[in-house]
Amino acid sequence: MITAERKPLEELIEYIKPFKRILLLGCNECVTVCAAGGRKEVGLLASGLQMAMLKNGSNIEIRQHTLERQCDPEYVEELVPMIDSADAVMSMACGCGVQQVAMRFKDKPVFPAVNTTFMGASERQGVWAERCQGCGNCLLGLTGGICPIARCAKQLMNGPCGGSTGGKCEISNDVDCAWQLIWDRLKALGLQDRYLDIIPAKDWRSGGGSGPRKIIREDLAE
Amino acid sequence: MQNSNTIETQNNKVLVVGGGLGGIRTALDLAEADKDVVLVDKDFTIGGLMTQLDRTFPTNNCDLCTIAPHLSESNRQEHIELMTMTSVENVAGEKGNFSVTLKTKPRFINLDKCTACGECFKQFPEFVRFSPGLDHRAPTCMRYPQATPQAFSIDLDKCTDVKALVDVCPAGAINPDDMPIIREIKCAAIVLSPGASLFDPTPLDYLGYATLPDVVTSLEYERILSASGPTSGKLVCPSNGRQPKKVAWIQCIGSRGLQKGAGAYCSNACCMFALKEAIVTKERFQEDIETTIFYMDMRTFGKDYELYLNRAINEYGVRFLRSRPHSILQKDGEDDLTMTYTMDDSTKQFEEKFDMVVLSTGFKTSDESRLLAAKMGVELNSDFFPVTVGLNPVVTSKPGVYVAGTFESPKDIPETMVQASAAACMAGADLPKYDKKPAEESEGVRERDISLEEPKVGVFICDCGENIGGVIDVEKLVEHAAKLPYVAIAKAEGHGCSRLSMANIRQTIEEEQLNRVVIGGCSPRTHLTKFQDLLGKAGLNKYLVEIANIRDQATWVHSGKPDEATAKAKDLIKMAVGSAVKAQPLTDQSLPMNKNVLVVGGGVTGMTTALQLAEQGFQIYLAEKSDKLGGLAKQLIKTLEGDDVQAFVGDLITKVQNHPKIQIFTRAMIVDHSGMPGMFKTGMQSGPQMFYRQLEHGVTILATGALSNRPALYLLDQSAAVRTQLETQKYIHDNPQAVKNWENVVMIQCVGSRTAENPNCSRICCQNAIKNALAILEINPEVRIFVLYRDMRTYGFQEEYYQKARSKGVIFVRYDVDSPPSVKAAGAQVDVTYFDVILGMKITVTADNLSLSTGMIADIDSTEELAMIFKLPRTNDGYFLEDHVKLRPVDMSVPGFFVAGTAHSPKLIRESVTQANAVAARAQTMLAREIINLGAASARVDSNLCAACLICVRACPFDVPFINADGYSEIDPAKCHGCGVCVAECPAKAIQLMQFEDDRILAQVEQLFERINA
Amino acid sequence: MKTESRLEKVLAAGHLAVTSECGPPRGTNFDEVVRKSKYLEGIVDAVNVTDNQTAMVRMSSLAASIIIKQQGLNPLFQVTCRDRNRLAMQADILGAYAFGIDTMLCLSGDHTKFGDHPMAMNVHDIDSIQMIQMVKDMRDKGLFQGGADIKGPPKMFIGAAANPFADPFELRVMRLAKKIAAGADFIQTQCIFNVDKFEKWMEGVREKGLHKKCYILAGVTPCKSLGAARYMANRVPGMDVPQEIVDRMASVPKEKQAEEGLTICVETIERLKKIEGVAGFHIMAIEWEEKVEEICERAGLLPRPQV
Amino acid sequence: MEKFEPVIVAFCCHYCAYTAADMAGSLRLPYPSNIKIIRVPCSGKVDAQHIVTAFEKGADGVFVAGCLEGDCHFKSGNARAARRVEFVKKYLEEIGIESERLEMVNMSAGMGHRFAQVATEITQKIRNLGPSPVRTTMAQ
Repeated sequence: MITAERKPLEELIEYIKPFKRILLLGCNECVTVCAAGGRKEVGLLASGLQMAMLKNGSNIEIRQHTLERQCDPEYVEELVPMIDSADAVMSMACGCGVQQVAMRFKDKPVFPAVNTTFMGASERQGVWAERCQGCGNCLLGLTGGICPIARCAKQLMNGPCGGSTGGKCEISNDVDCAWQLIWDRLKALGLQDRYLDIIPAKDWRSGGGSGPRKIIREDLAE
Repeated sequence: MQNSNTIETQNNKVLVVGGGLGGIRTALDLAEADKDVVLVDKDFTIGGLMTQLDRTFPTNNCDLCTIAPHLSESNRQEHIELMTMTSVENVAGEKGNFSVTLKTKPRFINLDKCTACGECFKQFPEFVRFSPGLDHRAPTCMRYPQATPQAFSIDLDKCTDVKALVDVCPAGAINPDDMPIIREIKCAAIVLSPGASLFDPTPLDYLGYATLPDVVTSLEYERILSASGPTSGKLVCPSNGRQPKKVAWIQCIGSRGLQKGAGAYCSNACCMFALKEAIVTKERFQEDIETTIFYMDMRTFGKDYELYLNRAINEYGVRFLRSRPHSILQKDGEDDLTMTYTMDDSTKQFEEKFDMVVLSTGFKTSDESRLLAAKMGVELNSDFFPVTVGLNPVVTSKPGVYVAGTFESPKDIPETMVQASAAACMAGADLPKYDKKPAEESEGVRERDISLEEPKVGVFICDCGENIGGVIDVEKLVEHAAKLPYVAIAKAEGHGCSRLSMANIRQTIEEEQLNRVVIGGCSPRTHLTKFQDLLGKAGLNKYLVEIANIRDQATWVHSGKPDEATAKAKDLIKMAVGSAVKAQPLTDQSLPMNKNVLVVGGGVTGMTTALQLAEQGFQIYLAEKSDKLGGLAKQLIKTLEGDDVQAFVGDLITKVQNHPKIQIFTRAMIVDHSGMPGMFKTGMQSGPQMFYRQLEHGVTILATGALSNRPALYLLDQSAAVRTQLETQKYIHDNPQAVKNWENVVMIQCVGSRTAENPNCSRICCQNAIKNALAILEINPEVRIFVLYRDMRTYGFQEEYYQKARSKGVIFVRYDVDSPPSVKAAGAQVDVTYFDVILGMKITVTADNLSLSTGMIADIDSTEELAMIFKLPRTNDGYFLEDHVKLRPVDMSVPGFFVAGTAHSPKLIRESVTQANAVAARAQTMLAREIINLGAASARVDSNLCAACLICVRACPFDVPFINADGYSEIDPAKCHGCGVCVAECPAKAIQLMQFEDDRILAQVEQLFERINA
Repeated sequence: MKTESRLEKVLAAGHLAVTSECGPPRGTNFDEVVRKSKYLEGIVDAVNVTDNQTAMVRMSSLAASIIIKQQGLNPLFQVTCRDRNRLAMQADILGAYAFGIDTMLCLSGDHTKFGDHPMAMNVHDIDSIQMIQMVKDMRDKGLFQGGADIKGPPKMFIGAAANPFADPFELRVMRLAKKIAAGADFIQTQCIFNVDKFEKWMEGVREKGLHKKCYILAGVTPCKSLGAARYMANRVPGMDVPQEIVDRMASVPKEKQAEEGLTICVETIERLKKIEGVAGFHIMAIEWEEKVEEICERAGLLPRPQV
Repeated sequence: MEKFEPVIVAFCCHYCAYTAADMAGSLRLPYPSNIKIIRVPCSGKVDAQHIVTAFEKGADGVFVAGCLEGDCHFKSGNARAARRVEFVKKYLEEIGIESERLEMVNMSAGMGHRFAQVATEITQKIRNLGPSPVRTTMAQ
């Protein structure tokens, strides 16, 4: 899932200062699941902005709406009837959602209300951790199902650096050493010798190294 | 009610004497099982002793909140006729057909009219009693706010000016001509639970209770801690009002035959009582206070009670002194008290100073209840407690008369509740079978469909006499209310809850075709149901009413400031209207009741329950894991009291096997489970071929028992001379000759119990040791028996057998958990070496027999598997965990599940039998219904909004929500407890809690601030 | 001989090699580099020139290496994966070799978190092992990693780092094997204070015969003060400073601590000499270059052999 | 401007806090009339949105009252409520509303005195803080 966090209120206020009527959008997918931009957060932010703006002496009008999935044009179409009554749009969806809306309504300023952070998994209620960087060429098969690209601070593909201590990464005790995890897994699976193969330098084209990526399924694409 | 002697003819009811917690439980269980009850209590209100407690062990919960629902519940039950200030005059007749003469003292107040407004009490406190009856040292105008009945009583003898008194009542409820009422009722069975009184330490001058104000009884200390007590919860020394720095508890006051006039028995609850008081005290004052408990044996034998003791020691630093206090006195010129005492391991006398000393006074039967027993023809034992028959502690020598609670024997609340239910079961069985009256809904009015109507609100404002009317101008309030949006009509309604007003309101609703109702009055907690019923009768969905609590929240608390009170009352009504407008009709969740019962476990407990319920005509499936019935009891020969267990079990098995309504499955294994309370489906494999079949049943009873523990300690299974108590018993029975030749016998207590691995007490072992010791002495009076113990936990009447064993020369030696005895093989014998605290040296005994009190452990494997299949909670040591330790000791948290016997915790047979009967009674409260009403306050998911994020699944305290096959969160209304946590956490706002929908809550907020924004 | 590197010659001739390091200045001062390098002239076989060490911006290791080369010493050109992608690395290597720099060390590099630009991006286009492979192919196959021919391939004597003290310990020998398989000619280890643990690691190394496949230079560091010892013990990730070393530093008065530090260092070298497979020493006297000579003197590593 | 009287919303759980309020009533314990109670089944039901909306509409103070710690009738609702209150406090600061205007309190059903005391203390505190910035600007 894509995870995100709400931007600080001040930043958001700066965005919308010039406007009177705001359309505040949520998305019922990832940002709902990571409690960053679902219906509930939209409601909270609307109240927050309302009050904060009031303190700045301006009384704005905020309309709330949450789309099923903001990164699909069909859903974005839902906004057509309400878009004209707004001077600006603020979206709590991930970057994709924000852009989708911006692309659809060329004459409307569209602002992000969240910082899209990473592709993560939820460790437990209220805790999400980075697990994938979408490098486009998955190594997990070689690394015991644990990704050194997303989870090693140095993206080392051939083993732990000298900073690995007590299973933790040198950058912080809260971060597990990905390679410790990988090694433990490999041992558990009896695949220790996997480690000896040198993983060659990565071809980053698949990882965005050669510009924006695209997937086309001929059979589906029109 | 006028003062004529009304003669009753029907005998299809049960008389319950005593309105304490036990009596209420008995009455509720019977009533919920559609049986009629007359509940009499000599006091002005029901509730008994528990209403005087501050908090209760082991949960340290506040009792007011736990008991209150029960009380009002008992008031509502149409099956219960409540008679307070009433006592039994005379009893005639036999089981199935008693006639009892009851005498009700005049209250001088008409219960139908009194609204407990308190006017009379304000004017004439000296002779108006509002639920009084507290001990002399803890006077307070109110015993507890939820008193039932909510009414005053008057001591007319003290009254000087009757006229003035009568005039003061706005409701005209005072009736000076009220007379005693003599009434004769017929009933089929009688349950006695008048409770017991507490030992009075006044005569024991060396304790100084009579002379020293800072020496108090544990109940008085409780009152001092209690928020509704005389000091409103401030802990102070009665003498000087200062907060004590050092408090001491002295155990066994009036118990174990220690003092003049003390009972020979152990009072059972005092140890936990003192522990609780010490812990609560520590919780509140931590380092500022020192707590010490002077005791002989800490008797924490109840379920998880040992953990409570360990917490007191390790977490709260309560100090424990195994000692015998000698005297308490106050030296001249000193405020504090000086206690002298001796420790059990030395003869030296110690002195120590305390600010307060609490006497843990035990239970004692009151003269009244002895009198009652005499009237009933119930035989009493030497301690003046009823003699109970065979292995069933609620059955007295008089057929048709049953006992429960502390009247039967000293006990704590959970055991009282269990016995109360058991008594309900026995008494209910004596009732003649009669056709059930038609269910309520048939007489209820058909509900009006308001789905297409604009909200049309009627506001009815009570003046509640002076309570509201005396502070604010109700008419002004009515005017204001009339102007509110959607309000069609607003009226003043005097005493809204009086019969008259209720009729008016109903009429207005019908005439004006109102579709929402707002009551401006008192607390919804006490009155919502009342008005909901009213709406039902008026043809409106009962959830369309809202109450503005303008009495408790405005006039009562702002009486000094009428303007503010008025302004606030206006706001509250505005908020209530706002909420009412958004209210939608709701239907209570209900299911058809399947009346079959699945009993898991074919031991004494399971069989007893099965038999009771089968007798009531329900189909029973009895599933036993092993290939035969009987369980652990098959290995027992006699009880401590000398009952023949084998005969008992054998008889039980025959009865069960021959009962047409009981279907037995042996070698049964539960494999799957689904459905909801009242309509379960459980899959089971049974028989040699493990044949699978699915059973449909409405109730599940867990009586899976426990295992006898067998730790590899002290050469058990290595030396022939070492046996468990269970084996010892059998050995004595089978080889009396061998026993005759024994010279030394040693018994070690707490083997495999109260240890790090198994922290709890096994409860049964101490009396087992005594039982076997006495049996051995019967055969061989010469033998020397050493019992090595940590605490002798012979609670209740067992204490007397303990004393007997001592007097017969059994040597009891205490050992410390850190220096346990050691055992070495010595040929056919064993050498047992222990450290004698008193002699201060190691001693070795060469024993012909070493009996290990190994106690019980949970049948972890079965309980774990069943807990998984049925989704039930367990304790850490693997016993099933009941829903509420105190108030629902045999109900599981999942409705429709009950637990009894040693599957609940270690127990003696009689205790298991009691629980078995209790469960039968609890089960009948469900089985009696045709449908199961689950109420309406449950969370509902809008699948169109749900993002299946799992947050509700993780947030629910009861693991109810799950993501269903369609990929949306689903919440089973039958399982939902209605707390609304999931609603508050749902990031998609996809969940709403019925009755507390967000738009209703927000409407209240918006209404409140309307004025400001306008 | 794979290269012209003096370090390789010394090692090949079976002498105990000595390297030390010289951190480039955090500024443009040419003379500073010269000054520092002078301390090491004739004392060591190669001078490690660090690459933005501990992620603090310094004069580029390439430039500093060139300066040192011009002083007649043999720079050991360090390159980390942190700051450059593979293009930049290969470009620098070509440049270095053009200036006659023929010895290098391939490192992952400390994380930017520890330096003065924590906000900077960590490049890590490739990791240290992949870099070794890359440099080896440049040298032996004469190919850029992209596959194109190099006109005049750089003949680099390839070094790598190893930390016997980091976790998981059992991986440490295997990781070394991996580096050797990738093409490492010599290894410089993390500073050794815990000789027992190092010895344990070397056992593993010998079992796999790795000490025969490449030269292992044992890293040592003189503690300047008790504070320094404590700092390394507690703050530096992957460092293993036993308590007794710290205690020993603490046992002497402040003014004598530096002296004690040197003594410990020399004793360590003496112990390490006895360990089979140790081909030399890498003396890291951070900001204390002037003492390297004394250490070598006392450890009997002088004079340096002529090769 | 006449003397400022704050409006304070009290979300009270049915089993404890609301009962305690009733008890304050039956014991006739006076407390400021500024307190307006909204009954909820459990303090865990109180949504961050409810609290924020109360301030948005003009509340000068809000408190959420649940059972004593460990005594929640729904196991852990009061603990969740406490965490949520902390979360909203931070948000209020962001918005520019003093977080002291929001409190979480615990009490048992028996504690009529405590309810009255809490109500009085909080009201006094809010009086000292003055009207909520939202309300003042709304007034203009």
